[in-house]
Amino acid sequence: MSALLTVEDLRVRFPTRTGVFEAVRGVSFTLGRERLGIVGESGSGKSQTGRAIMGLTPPHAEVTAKRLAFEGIDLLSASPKLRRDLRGKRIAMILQDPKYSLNPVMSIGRQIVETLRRHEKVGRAEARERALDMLAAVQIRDASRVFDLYPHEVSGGMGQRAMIAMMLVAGPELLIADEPTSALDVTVQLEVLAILDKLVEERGMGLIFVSHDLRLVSSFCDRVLVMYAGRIVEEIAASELGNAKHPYTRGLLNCMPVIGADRHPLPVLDRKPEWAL
Amino acid sequence: ETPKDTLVEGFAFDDIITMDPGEAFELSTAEMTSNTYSLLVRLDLNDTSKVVGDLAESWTVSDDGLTYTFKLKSGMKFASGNPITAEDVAYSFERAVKLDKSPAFILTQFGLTGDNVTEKAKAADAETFVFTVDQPYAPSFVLNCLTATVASVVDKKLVLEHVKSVTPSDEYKYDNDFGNEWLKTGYAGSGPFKLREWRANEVVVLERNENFYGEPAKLARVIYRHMKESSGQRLALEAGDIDVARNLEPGDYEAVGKNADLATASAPKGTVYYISLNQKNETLAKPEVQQAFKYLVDYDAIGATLIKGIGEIHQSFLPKGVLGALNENPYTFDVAKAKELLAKAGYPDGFTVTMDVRNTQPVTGVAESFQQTLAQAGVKLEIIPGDGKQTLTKYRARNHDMYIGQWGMDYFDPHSNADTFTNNPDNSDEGTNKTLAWRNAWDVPELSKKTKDALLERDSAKRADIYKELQKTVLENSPFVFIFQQTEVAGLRGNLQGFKLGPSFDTNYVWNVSKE
Amino acid sequence: MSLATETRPTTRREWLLSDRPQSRTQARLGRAYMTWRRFSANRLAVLGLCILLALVFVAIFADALAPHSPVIGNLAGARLLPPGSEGYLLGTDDQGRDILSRLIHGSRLTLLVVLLVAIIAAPVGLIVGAVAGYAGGWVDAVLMRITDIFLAFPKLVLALAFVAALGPGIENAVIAIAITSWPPYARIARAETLTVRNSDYIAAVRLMGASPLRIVFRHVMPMCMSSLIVRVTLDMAGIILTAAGLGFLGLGAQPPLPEWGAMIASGRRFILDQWWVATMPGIAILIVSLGFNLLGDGLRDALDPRESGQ
Amino acid sequence: MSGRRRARSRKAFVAVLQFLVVVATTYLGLLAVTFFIGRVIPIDPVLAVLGDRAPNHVVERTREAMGLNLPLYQQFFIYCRQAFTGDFGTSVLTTNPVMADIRRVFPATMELATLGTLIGAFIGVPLGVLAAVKRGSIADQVVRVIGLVGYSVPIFWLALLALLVFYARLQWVAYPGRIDIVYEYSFTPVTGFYLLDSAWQGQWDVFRDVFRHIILPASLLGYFSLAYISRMTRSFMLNELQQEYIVAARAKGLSEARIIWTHALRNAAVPLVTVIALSYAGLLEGSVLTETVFAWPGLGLYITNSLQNADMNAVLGGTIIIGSVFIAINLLSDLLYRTLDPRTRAR
Amino acid sequence: MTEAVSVENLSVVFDEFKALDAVSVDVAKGESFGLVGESGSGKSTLLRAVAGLTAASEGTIRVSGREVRGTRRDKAFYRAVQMVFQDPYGSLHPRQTVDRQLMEPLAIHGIGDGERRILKALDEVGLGSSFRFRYPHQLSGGQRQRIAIARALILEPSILLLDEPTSALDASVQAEVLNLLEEVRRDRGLTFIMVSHDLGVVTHMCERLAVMQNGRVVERLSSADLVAGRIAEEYTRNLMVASKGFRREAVAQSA
Ligand SMILES: Nc1ncnc2c1ncn2[C@@H]1O[C@H](COP(=O)(O)OP(=O)(O)OP(=O)(O)O)[C@@H](O)[C@H]1O
Ligand SMILES: Nc1ncnc2c1ncn2[C@@H]1O[C@H](COP(=O)(O)OP(=O)(O)OP(=O)(O)O)[C@@H](O)[C@H]1O
Ligand SMILES: [Mg+2]
Ligand SMILES: [Mg+2]
Repeated sequence: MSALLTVEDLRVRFPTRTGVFEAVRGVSFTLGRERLGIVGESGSGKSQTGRAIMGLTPPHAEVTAKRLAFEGIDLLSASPKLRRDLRGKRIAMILQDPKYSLNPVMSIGRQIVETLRRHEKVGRAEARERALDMLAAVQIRDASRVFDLYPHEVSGGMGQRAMIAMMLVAGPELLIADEPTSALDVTVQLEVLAILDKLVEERGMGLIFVSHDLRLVSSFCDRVLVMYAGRIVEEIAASELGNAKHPYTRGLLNCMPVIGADRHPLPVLDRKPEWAL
Repeated sequence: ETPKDTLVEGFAFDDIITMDPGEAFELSTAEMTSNTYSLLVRLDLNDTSKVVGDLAESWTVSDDGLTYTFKLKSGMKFASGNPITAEDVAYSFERAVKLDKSPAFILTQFGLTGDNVTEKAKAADAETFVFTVDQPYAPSFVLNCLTATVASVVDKKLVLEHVKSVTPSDEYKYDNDFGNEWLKTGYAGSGPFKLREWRANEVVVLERNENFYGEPAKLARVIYRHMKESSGQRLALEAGDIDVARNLEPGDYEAVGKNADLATASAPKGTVYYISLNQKNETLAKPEVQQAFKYLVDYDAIGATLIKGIGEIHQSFLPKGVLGALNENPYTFDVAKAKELLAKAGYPDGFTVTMDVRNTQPVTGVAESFQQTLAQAGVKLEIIPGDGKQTLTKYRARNHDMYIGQWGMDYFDPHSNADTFTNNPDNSDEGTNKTLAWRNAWDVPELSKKTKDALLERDSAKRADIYKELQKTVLENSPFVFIFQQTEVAGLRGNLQGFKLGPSFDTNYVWNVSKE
Repeated sequence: MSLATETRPTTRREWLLSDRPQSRTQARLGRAYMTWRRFSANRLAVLGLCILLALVFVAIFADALAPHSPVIGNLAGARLLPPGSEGYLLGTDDQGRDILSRLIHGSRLTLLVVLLVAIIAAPVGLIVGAVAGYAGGWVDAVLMRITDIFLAFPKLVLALAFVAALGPGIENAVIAIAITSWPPYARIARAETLTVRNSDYIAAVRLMGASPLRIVFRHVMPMCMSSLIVRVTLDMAGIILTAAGLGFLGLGAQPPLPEWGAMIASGRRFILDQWWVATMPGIAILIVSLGFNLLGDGLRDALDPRESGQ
Repeated sequence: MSGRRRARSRKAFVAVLQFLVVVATTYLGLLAVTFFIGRVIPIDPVLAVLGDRAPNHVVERTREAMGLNLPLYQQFFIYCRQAFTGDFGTSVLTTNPVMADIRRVFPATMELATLGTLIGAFIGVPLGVLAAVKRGSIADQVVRVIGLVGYSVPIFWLALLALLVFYARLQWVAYPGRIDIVYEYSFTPVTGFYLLDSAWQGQWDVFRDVFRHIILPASLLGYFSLAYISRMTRSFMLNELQQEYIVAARAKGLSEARIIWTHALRNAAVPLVTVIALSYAGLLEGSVLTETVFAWPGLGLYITNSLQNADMNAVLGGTIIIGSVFIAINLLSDLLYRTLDPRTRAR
Repeated sequence: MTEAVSVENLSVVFDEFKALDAVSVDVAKGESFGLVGESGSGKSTLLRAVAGLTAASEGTIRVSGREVRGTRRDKAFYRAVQMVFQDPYGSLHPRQTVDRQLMEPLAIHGIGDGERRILKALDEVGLGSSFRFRYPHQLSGGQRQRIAIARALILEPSILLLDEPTSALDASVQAEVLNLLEEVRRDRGLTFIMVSHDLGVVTHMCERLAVMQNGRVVERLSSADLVAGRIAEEYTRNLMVASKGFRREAVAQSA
């Protein structure tokens, strides 16, 4: 399997008043046309990893890597123009929270069309057609109505799907989905996952699925990276999750209440300082 | 550059509230009225103790001194084209008296009332106007009063076309307004210029009256542009956007004088600036205090700085140029003397007192200077600044301690000032005659009587003497500290000819002005 | 899990910056210190603060600093001298008074005006706005109507009218300016209140059984404070200018008080030839209001809840 | 369905009613405050009618004729009745009906304020955007200082200096007033907005002259509002640029320019509209001081003048106009807010 | 048996939108009762109506047998009923130290002995006194939620309303908070009404639960029934399926 994305020793540093804070500390992995899950607790650097790949790290932060390549293009040395051209067209990212990630004063349709017209020379009418198709593809029933709605007029689930549509409309080869379902109801969550799943299956897209829900990731992805304090502490095939070695991974798996299991009190995670080393 | 046939003056005329000569009593209006309306007689600019005929060809005074008969020139027309007759004169008097607005007293003091005015001021024939007074006044007094703008002659026929009917009431017994409402902004005169338009605080436009009976005005148009700031006027004058700057302050006036492109004009005016002491205040009622204050004005410094060019030190109440004016300035700045007087009055350490000051120059500057010089004698002066109307309201209600003000003559006769400064027939709070003496609660029965007597002295020289005496008394002993007499100044473009300021506000004629 | 590579701080700093304060004082000081650090990192803001400290210093020691009397001049001998004349660094005015000395003494008036206005207007606005916003309903309607009326009223007219009614004098000018400047504060406070009013922490306090008054005063108002403080410091410049405007129109401080606006007003007559008479106080006002503005800007950044909430 | 529509129309009706109540109470409040001011200022209103030099008996007579001897509540009642019939009486200062005066002075102020705000907005907004985008850079500091100075300088002082430089020395602009005296009678304004009128009538020389007159005071007011507008723009833009949707826009590969001008500014425009509207309303109140310096026959000067003469009819008229403008601008900015921000739009 | 909380036919209307539609719920003393349902189904609204933070338009609410009306409650009520909110970042006053926030209820109810009680409360929720003078922004989400719980407990209430107390927290932290809640309930014999959208959490914590949808209670059942699949309503079953994670087959079926 040819690697779509190669990440080697990725680091993201934030200068702060109390010194330099390293949010991502040497993350390495490769990605083919598969579903890769990244899990970890809040603040473990999942989003920052995704953003570094996109080139969306805040300007004052510093991103370094031994190698950060997408289909042979070295992303770190690429010109800003080239990176802009890649973004949205070949690499796309679904942001964490649809409520804040959609421009509140632009209709959903316009935001989708905007992506399309940025990357392809298409006429207004055609762009609209394709945006409507995309909305339908993400299981939005009344696409032409939703097209003209504003973000505040749709539910969280619909907003998330609109976001997906916006990012997929230009047909990216790599999709980074940053907790695409955390804002959603359990029932809606599954629908969204199904859409992503279909894309990987049918289009051969590479997917990085970021989440803190280990159970969800394990049931959805092919491979899972477990992050802790900016590092990958364990990489494991999803099916092998039950045999995870790292105590952090095991702890995470363990501490969730399970329907039908009677565990009082719940086992809690006993964080060891050496994990962060 | 202003047009060749137009005179543009920068002029602060925010006091204008009406253009009706029977009603207007403001200084700025006086200039407009005197250029646009005719009078029976006008002040003789060559000798301001005399008058010359305007509409009147000649006049006679009966031996008993009660009847004045005016013979009008013939063939004169109003700007409207209507002929000017004695009927118009009589009507003008009638409407002024019946309207009874601010300036009406100038006529009614001769015994005219709404009931008798048609008898006492009437047309004997088309060219003869007869005016009967109630006492044998000095003819100079009567004639001087007739030079006031309230005696301007209006076009009866034209006015009657614009009268508005009103319901008579207790305050106003007549069934029409004698065209007052229309004349506030309208025009019905016969002067060298006609009033084309007045927009409050913006512009007054005069245009040449082609029907004028005398020598026609040289320029086709005169525009007064309201500009409040001296510096603004000067800038506009220097740039040539106005031809005349009328409200220059000393510094700007001096600078204009130095500019080769510009010229200046000046004339002493019948306005005196004074500080008055309310006699209701026991401290200020003491003669020594009053005198001490007269020693505590730094006349020389003020004369050389604050009012340089725009005023002249003058310590008596009759301005120079008026019959009987006293030209003595005995007081000088003398702290030691003042302290001595204060000690005698029982205030060796001074006292605290307030003064209401309107926030315009030069009074504020003078007040501040006075404040500093008073302090040298231990008197603490608190200045209460206020807008004009505000300080005046307080002054009129006799609620002040001290007041710094100016007094411009109501008409060009010594009685105008004598009456206000030395006549106080009833010092009660109600008062019958609220003169300045009354406002300062200065109760002086003898002086009041003397003032009255002067009116009936028909010999001008003797009359002048009485006024001199009055002035001396006031100079020595009165709650009035006279400081200076105003000099009106103007900055002119160099190409202006014939611009002259008169001795009073109703003699600033513009019809002789021309441009090169 | 945060891994900060950090140079070893001095102990006092460490104490102040401690994540785990041991006492109320330490917590409060720590917070103040953090704010101060954010503030002092902003050079312009520090400049603003320095200007104001200098102003306070000058005001306190005016008597010692001023070379001449601010009120007694030499009309005959030293009138309208240009800057740099002997003994008169900034020249003299039309009464022959030393402009520098007048500026120095005038700083007291300026301080007095801004402090009094801030003390009157800000709390009035804060209370009105917070009460209106929290109470809602007709209380809100009535209070905001009154606020709107005052907002809709031409400001300078209102101030002029009040000065006229109360009589001139610096105190009355202060009251007049305060009366015209509280409505915007009320609006800010109300807007802020509306955002916190439905928050969970206010609900929590309500659930404790706190009375509405207690909630407004102890819980809501502190939330409005920082935006209000910022706004007030920014408005200080405007207040000085309004006071100057009143002085310019001849109302405000009584002569011969060296109020800066009145100084400009009386100096403007000489602007063409003796430029310094009006320019010096103009520059003084400019510098001080610049100081307040810089301070306000700095405070805005320093008190920004987004940053302190990290 | 029809029930829904009825509910909606009832809601609209309530909204209109509420608006009317707001307007009415605001007017009543303005009326009461003005009346109150008229009674408390220690200026005898009779003096305004008669001038400074009126003799005593005339003053007394006039006082009675003006009803000033009536009890206060009666005076207030008469006053309200008059005002509510839309009759603000005549101004004693100008002898014109107050409404006629306002029709004259208000356009002067409005023209000045409009031009000032346009200048302020067209320069201030881009400056603010620039400062926000280049936060912390030299450009940011420069914009900040320009703004701060504009905010801190006494405007009348700056006006005098500007007059000195641009009129007296450089002769670039014209002074005083709104139009040169030469055109006083060759040009008849229709709306009172001289720029519009002269352009409409094709009198381009007049237009040039009017422009030369208005540009300096308008620039000064513009500078003043620029200071405020650029500063608010900066802070709104900073706020928007931190938002997550900006990251999303970047993720789509949009160019920075498009992100700034279409996405961020479009959102910042929502609160900015209110800021600009309020600053406009502030200028419309009439900048008395600027009007004084430039001899500009505007509303601010008119009201101040009237107030100082206790010409309360005129003060009331002016106040009501300003109140109306305030209400109108508030309403307008509300509407604009609504069109700009779909969140506040009813579905 | 007197119910700790009894709600009958409760309706809450916001601008013509029925957030609660004739909901009836009875919670016995000492019981732990769960409310589940999708977002917007009215779970929080129900709790807020009981607490008096939202006015009910119809129906009755009884707390410990006494009826309460409107949004007014007496002091006794506040001492008996307390609430923990969903968002740990929004439920603490950002400008007050932990100390002050814990002090506030004591001050309001005029309870002395603040020092000791605060230390005890902090101790109870597993935070040392070193946290006492911190500001909320100096705390992690889990710590904040503990403080919120400490604040609710400091008045020693008998009924605790829990509005998704862990949904904003990490799974690992969630476990700690849930353990803490269980512990205090056991120690003090509290009555819980707990809202969650996570069936796992609810079955773990509660004996009985109600499933809500669109402002109505669609089903009431015990945790045991749920676990055993004794479910009557289709909607509840969907919830149940969804909470078991992603299953390609399941999705394929439903699609
Ligand atoms: N702009 C920034 N400046 C400083 N630190 C930052 C910044 N953005 C993020 N961080 C820090 O980087 C770390 C990693 O953040 P990241 O957003 O990747 O976490 P995450 O794993 O996505 O967590 P979550 O599940 O809460 O989204 C966090 O500790 C965060 O505080
Ligand atoms: N103050 C309010 N005004 C108007 N509508 C409201 C208000 N509060 C809640 N609602 C609406 O009532 C409905 C129920 O809200 P509620 O917060 O009770 O839901 P929930 O079940 O707690 O959802 P979540 O799981 O998202 O917290 C929602 O549709 C919500 O939009
Ligand atoms: Mg994240
Ligand atoms: Mg909820």
